[in-house]
Amino acid sequence: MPEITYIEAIRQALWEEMERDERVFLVGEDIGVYGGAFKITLGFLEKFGEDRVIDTPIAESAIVGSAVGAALMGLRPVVEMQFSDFIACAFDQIVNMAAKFHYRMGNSVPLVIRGPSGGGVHGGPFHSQNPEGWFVHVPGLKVVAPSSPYDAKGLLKAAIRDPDPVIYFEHKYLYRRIKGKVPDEDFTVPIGKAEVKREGADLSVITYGAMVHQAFEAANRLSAKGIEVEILDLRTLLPLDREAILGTARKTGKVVIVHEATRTGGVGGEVAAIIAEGAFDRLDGPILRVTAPDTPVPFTAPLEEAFLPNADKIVAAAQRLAAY
Amino acid sequence: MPEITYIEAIRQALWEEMERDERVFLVGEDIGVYGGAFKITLGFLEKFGEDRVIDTPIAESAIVGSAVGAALMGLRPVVEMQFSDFIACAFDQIVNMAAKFHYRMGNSVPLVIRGPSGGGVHGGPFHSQNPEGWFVHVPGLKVVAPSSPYDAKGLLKAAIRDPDPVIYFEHKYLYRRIKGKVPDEDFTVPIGKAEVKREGADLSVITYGAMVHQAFEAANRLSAKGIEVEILDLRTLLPLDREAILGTARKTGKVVIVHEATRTGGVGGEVAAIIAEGAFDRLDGPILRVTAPDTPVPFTAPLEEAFLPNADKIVAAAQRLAAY
Amino acid sequence: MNHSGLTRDQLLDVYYHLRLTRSLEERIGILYRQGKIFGGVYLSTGQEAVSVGAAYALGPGDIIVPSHRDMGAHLLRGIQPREILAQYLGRLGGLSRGRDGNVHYGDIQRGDVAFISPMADGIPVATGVALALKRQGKGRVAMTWFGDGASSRGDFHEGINLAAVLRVPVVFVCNNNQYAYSTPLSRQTRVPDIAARAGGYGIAGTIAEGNDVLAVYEAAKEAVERARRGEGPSLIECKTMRMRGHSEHDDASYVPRQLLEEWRAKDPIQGFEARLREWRILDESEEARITKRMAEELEAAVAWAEASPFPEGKDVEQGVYST
Amino acid sequence: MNHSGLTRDQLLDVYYHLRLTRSLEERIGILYRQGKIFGGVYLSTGQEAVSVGAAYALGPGDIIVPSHRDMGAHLLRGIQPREILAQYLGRLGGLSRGRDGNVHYGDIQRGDVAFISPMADGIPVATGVALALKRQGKGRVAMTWFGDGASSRGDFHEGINLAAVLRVPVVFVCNNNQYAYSTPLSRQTRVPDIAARAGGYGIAGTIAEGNDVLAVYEAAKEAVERARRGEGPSLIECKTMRMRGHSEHDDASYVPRQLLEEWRAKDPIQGFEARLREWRILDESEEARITKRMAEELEAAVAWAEASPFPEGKDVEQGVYST
Ligand SMILES: Cc1ncc(C[n+]2csc(CCOP(=O)(O)OP(=O)(O)O)c2C)c(N)n1
Ligand SMILES: Cc1ncc(C[n+]2csc(CCOP(=O)(O)OP(=O)(O)O)c2C)c(N)n1
Ligand SMILES: [Mg+2]
Ligand SMILES: [Mg+2]
Repeated sequence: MPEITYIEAIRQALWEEMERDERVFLVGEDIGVYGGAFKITLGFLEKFGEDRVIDTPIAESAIVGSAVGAALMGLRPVVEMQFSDFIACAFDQIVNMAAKFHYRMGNSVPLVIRGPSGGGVHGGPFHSQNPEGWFVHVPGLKVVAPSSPYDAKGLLKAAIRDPDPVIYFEHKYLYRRIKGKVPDEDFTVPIGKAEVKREGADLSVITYGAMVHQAFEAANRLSAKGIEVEILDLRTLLPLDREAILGTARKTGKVVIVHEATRTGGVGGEVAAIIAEGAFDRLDGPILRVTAPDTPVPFTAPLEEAFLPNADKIVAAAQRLAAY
Repeated sequence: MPEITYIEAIRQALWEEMERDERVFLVGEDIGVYGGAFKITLGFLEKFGEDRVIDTPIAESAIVGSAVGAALMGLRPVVEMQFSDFIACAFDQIVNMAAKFHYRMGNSVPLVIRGPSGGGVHGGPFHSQNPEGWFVHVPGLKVVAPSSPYDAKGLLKAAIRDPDPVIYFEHKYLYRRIKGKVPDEDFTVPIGKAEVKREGADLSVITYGAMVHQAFEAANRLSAKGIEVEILDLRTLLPLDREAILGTARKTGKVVIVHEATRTGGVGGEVAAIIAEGAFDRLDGPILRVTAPDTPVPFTAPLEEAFLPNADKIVAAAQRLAAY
Repeated sequence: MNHSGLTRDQLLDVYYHLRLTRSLEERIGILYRQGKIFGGVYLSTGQEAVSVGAAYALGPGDIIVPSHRDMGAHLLRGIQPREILAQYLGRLGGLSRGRDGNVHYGDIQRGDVAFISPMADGIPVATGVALALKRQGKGRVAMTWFGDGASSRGDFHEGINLAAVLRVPVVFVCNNNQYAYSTPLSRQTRVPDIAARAGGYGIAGTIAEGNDVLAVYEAAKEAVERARRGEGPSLIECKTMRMRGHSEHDDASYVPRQLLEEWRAKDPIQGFEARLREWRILDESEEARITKRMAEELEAAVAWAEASPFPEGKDVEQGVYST
Repeated sequence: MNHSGLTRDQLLDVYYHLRLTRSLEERIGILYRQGKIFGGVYLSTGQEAVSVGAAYALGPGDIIVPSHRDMGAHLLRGIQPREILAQYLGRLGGLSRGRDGNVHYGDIQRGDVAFISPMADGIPVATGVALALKRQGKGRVAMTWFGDGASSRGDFHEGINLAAVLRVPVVFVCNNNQYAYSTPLSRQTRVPDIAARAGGYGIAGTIAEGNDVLAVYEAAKEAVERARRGEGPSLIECKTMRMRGHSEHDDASYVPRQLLEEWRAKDPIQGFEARLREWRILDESEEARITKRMAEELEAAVAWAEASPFPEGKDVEQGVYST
């Protein structure tokens, strides 16, 4: 199996799905001639033409709204947000138009909205956000956030084939920093299924996205200290994989939830609530969260470093919990 | 102390704050000549004039954006969303412009955004939402949701006097359905402080807004069965009153969280996480949530009834938990 | 005989749909006052020609994205009065099966995209529908309606500009009924004509007498043909007047009575009726026949809708997702 | 001597700010290539006159809401080069004390509202600033800038329409530099002139030669005076060209070289310089003096900024709220 980067996995998923299904088309800012701010769609315009790789004005709300219209007509739009931060500009069309349509009228809206999210690249308050928490609170949407090239490719293909609106958050810090084995043949990663990425008996770290890698580093360090960490990569944030969450919580009895998004109102709260309700009898300690603090994402290196959760912070929390 | 309705309490708070501080002004759709969709500001235009009661075009994003501009210049805008559902149209200005300004630049944005939220009035998917969950995940905002005329008045006054952006969700079901004693003299209810609205030793119901009243009904019924329920009314959802939440959880050891908003990603998850982290050692049972299911708010009576949490559902959860 | 390119039967069909819209809405108003309908009731009384006239310019493969005062367009798409009544009554027979209320309906199968409340949200959606139609290359077009109030929202701007840039086949119809809830046009915008914005997008813009159903039809026909020819979007502004309250709970006391009187004299149905009589297309017996037919149909529709069951509470969680 | 109503000293002041903008930006570009600055670096090279010319029309009590290519306007408000450099370098001496980066700065105390990334978000904010200024009744005005790309966003439409309806004293300045990132104007809108939209809002609209600083100044002056007289907002479109990549990482290979050549010949600084020489306001020694003064100032500013400390990680949670 070839080793490819996370960003290449995303590119391949888009390319292959466009080849497989001519209903699939891309729409967004600077994705055609320029190939996208991160060059993911470079060469797509030449291959698939103007009808299927659509450069738009700066108009996030209309981009999403028009994608809903096209999706209702049977096409399969994949919207690129140049940065996930700008998804705020399309919020109304996403939560009121796209998310509620099927419940109201019974019609599918097969729409994907994808874009780079996350910090660690000195992007500052408007090019670093992790907006997934808002969308997890929107019935009718699905939300995914892959951590590996394999998942990135498999989840994007699954998202494009899914009949419902899927928000796909790719972590820009991972784009070119991680590589992983990805099979040549077609595959998907099912939406709604978490994956145990590392087995361990002592403590569970439940996380997703870029933080999976910090969790691995923490697990290695903790292993040296005799603490075996199980890492559950949620992969899909809506719908959450209750069974997998409860499974690992019941197995280890100790849970640290980790996400890069800010703490209050984040996905971590939901995960904690699921566990505190469904696995209470098997818990051997408090449920801890390691997250960014409740601030905008700061720009300068020392502040951003302090802001971002990392292996150190996970190790510290895990040691506290292990000792409980 | 006179007994007044919840809606009258809101009206009084606005009126008195406008009399007290001429920097305060109102801006929104149909609030002037018409007095607002719910007639809260009827008579304000005549009293305070066109400069301070500003009817706008249908442009939620510009209404909020311009309110931020005015706030930065030292005025104290109070924005009315005709229905809180339409706050989605102003999402970007709220989360990117208003919420982050102080952290970035050190300038206060004394802005209030208020509007009717909540179901129970056959408003359907677009006139019944409880959007608070989204904003609780936005550092830089404050979010309040009063349950009584007293809190409605006191919190609105506090919000208007607060130097930071406050989102004030008033529950339209309560507008004319509840009355309560409200002093004649000036008072505020501090933002960030929950209140124990009923003492009880056996079990805590942590809730806010319209659900406080369902919790009371449930508590009365449970009391007859020998279960004494403590009701903690959060009142402020951001920042949450950690101390009060942990206090009641530690006291009773059993917690049911109740909110009308849909379950996944709602405020209840955050409250559960705070308890599961900070009061784990004092818990005598799982943390339960009674919320709306993860669907848009349905229109027709039988569906909306099934959708809304109520005293029956709270009683059922409380009995299950009490028996744990 | 040929008026605006329409045959006698077509003219009578237009007339029938104007009448049906008004009667059905009146019936809904009665049900509301009887306490059988809850929530908003937004009627198009006195401005029916905007919806009927424009939608009449469409062919069977075209797609509409109506707003909240477009019952006429829905009816022309084949939506049945009984379905609309069941929608208002919250029954399973309604187009949203009780999930959504009143004007929030449509049916994709019949080329009718359901309305949602946030004003102007349908505009970008129509642009996207048109994008899909353009790709099919069959000359199909999209048409969407919105109010003068909606024209102030960002989605109006973004959606029309995007349509213009992509040159997709869509017709934007502004129902300028001079009020948005209590807000008069002068407080919505400094320009008297919403059509004046077309120039700023590089698309065709026209103003039509909104209470003259054939004028609306002609303007729409031209725009539809332009779209079919691949010449992109158009904006049609139809001048009319909202003759009732914003919703049925609203007495609209903020509207000058004289303005209403002026416009009452321009009632689109009476006006068209007079012309049909003049052209000897309609006589008293024909009119009586239509009135009778409609009354019977509506009674049957109400009975059907009232007999339609409510959804069951236990099903509340179904249908959020496709699977 | 009097050109565009400006004195000799004022003309030299305009020239100085054009030069300072370019030099400071060049210095920032160097620091970026030296790896000392991270993230986006959006320069206004070749279009400095839009920001400088328009801002020069303002008085001390006026308020600006600049966009990301408006260093000239910031400098005219009294923002110091060293503060801007420290901002880019993420130091405590920067205007956001390291919290935000690069172009995301301002200072309310000096009448300069900090920019945020989402394009066009500043437009409604400027409307609100103007609303507050109008209430003061002292004839103060607000001015805001935005790009051709930003003009496609809903907030452009909502913000300008709201300003028009409320008739507040604000000047909207469009920097039409023909590209939005890689997107050419023809893909942003079907109209060649953004100013064409003014008519759709019932406000004054003008087109100015964006590379002629006095032309921009004159157009802005007229709009500012109109605003001061209580005659409401204006839209000024300044035709210019983005001469570098969108950000410094971008080689802008999608821009036709010839287009760049054409515009290079219209460089706003060279052009103004030539006129000042012609008018005998600037001679070689004066120019050398300015060059030298600027170089010294900038070196001192860089040294100051590099000496400014970084914020400490432990303070990351401070300052989210006012109290
Ligand atoms: C974004 C948004 N804001 C506010 C409302 C509340 N509202 C419903 S209809 C209406 C007035 C609409 O006026 P117009 O667009 O002129 O349509 P009309 O009712 O006159 O046909 C308002 C303010 C809404 N539906 N959507
Ligand atoms: C709402 C939004 N979408 C996308 C972006 C990403 N982006 C940053 S600048 C830019 C182009 C802006 O073009 P224009 O407004 O013409 O300004 P210019 O850079 O040419 O001065 C884009 C797409 C953004 N900042 N905001
Ligand atoms: Mg109207
Ligand atoms: Mg540009």
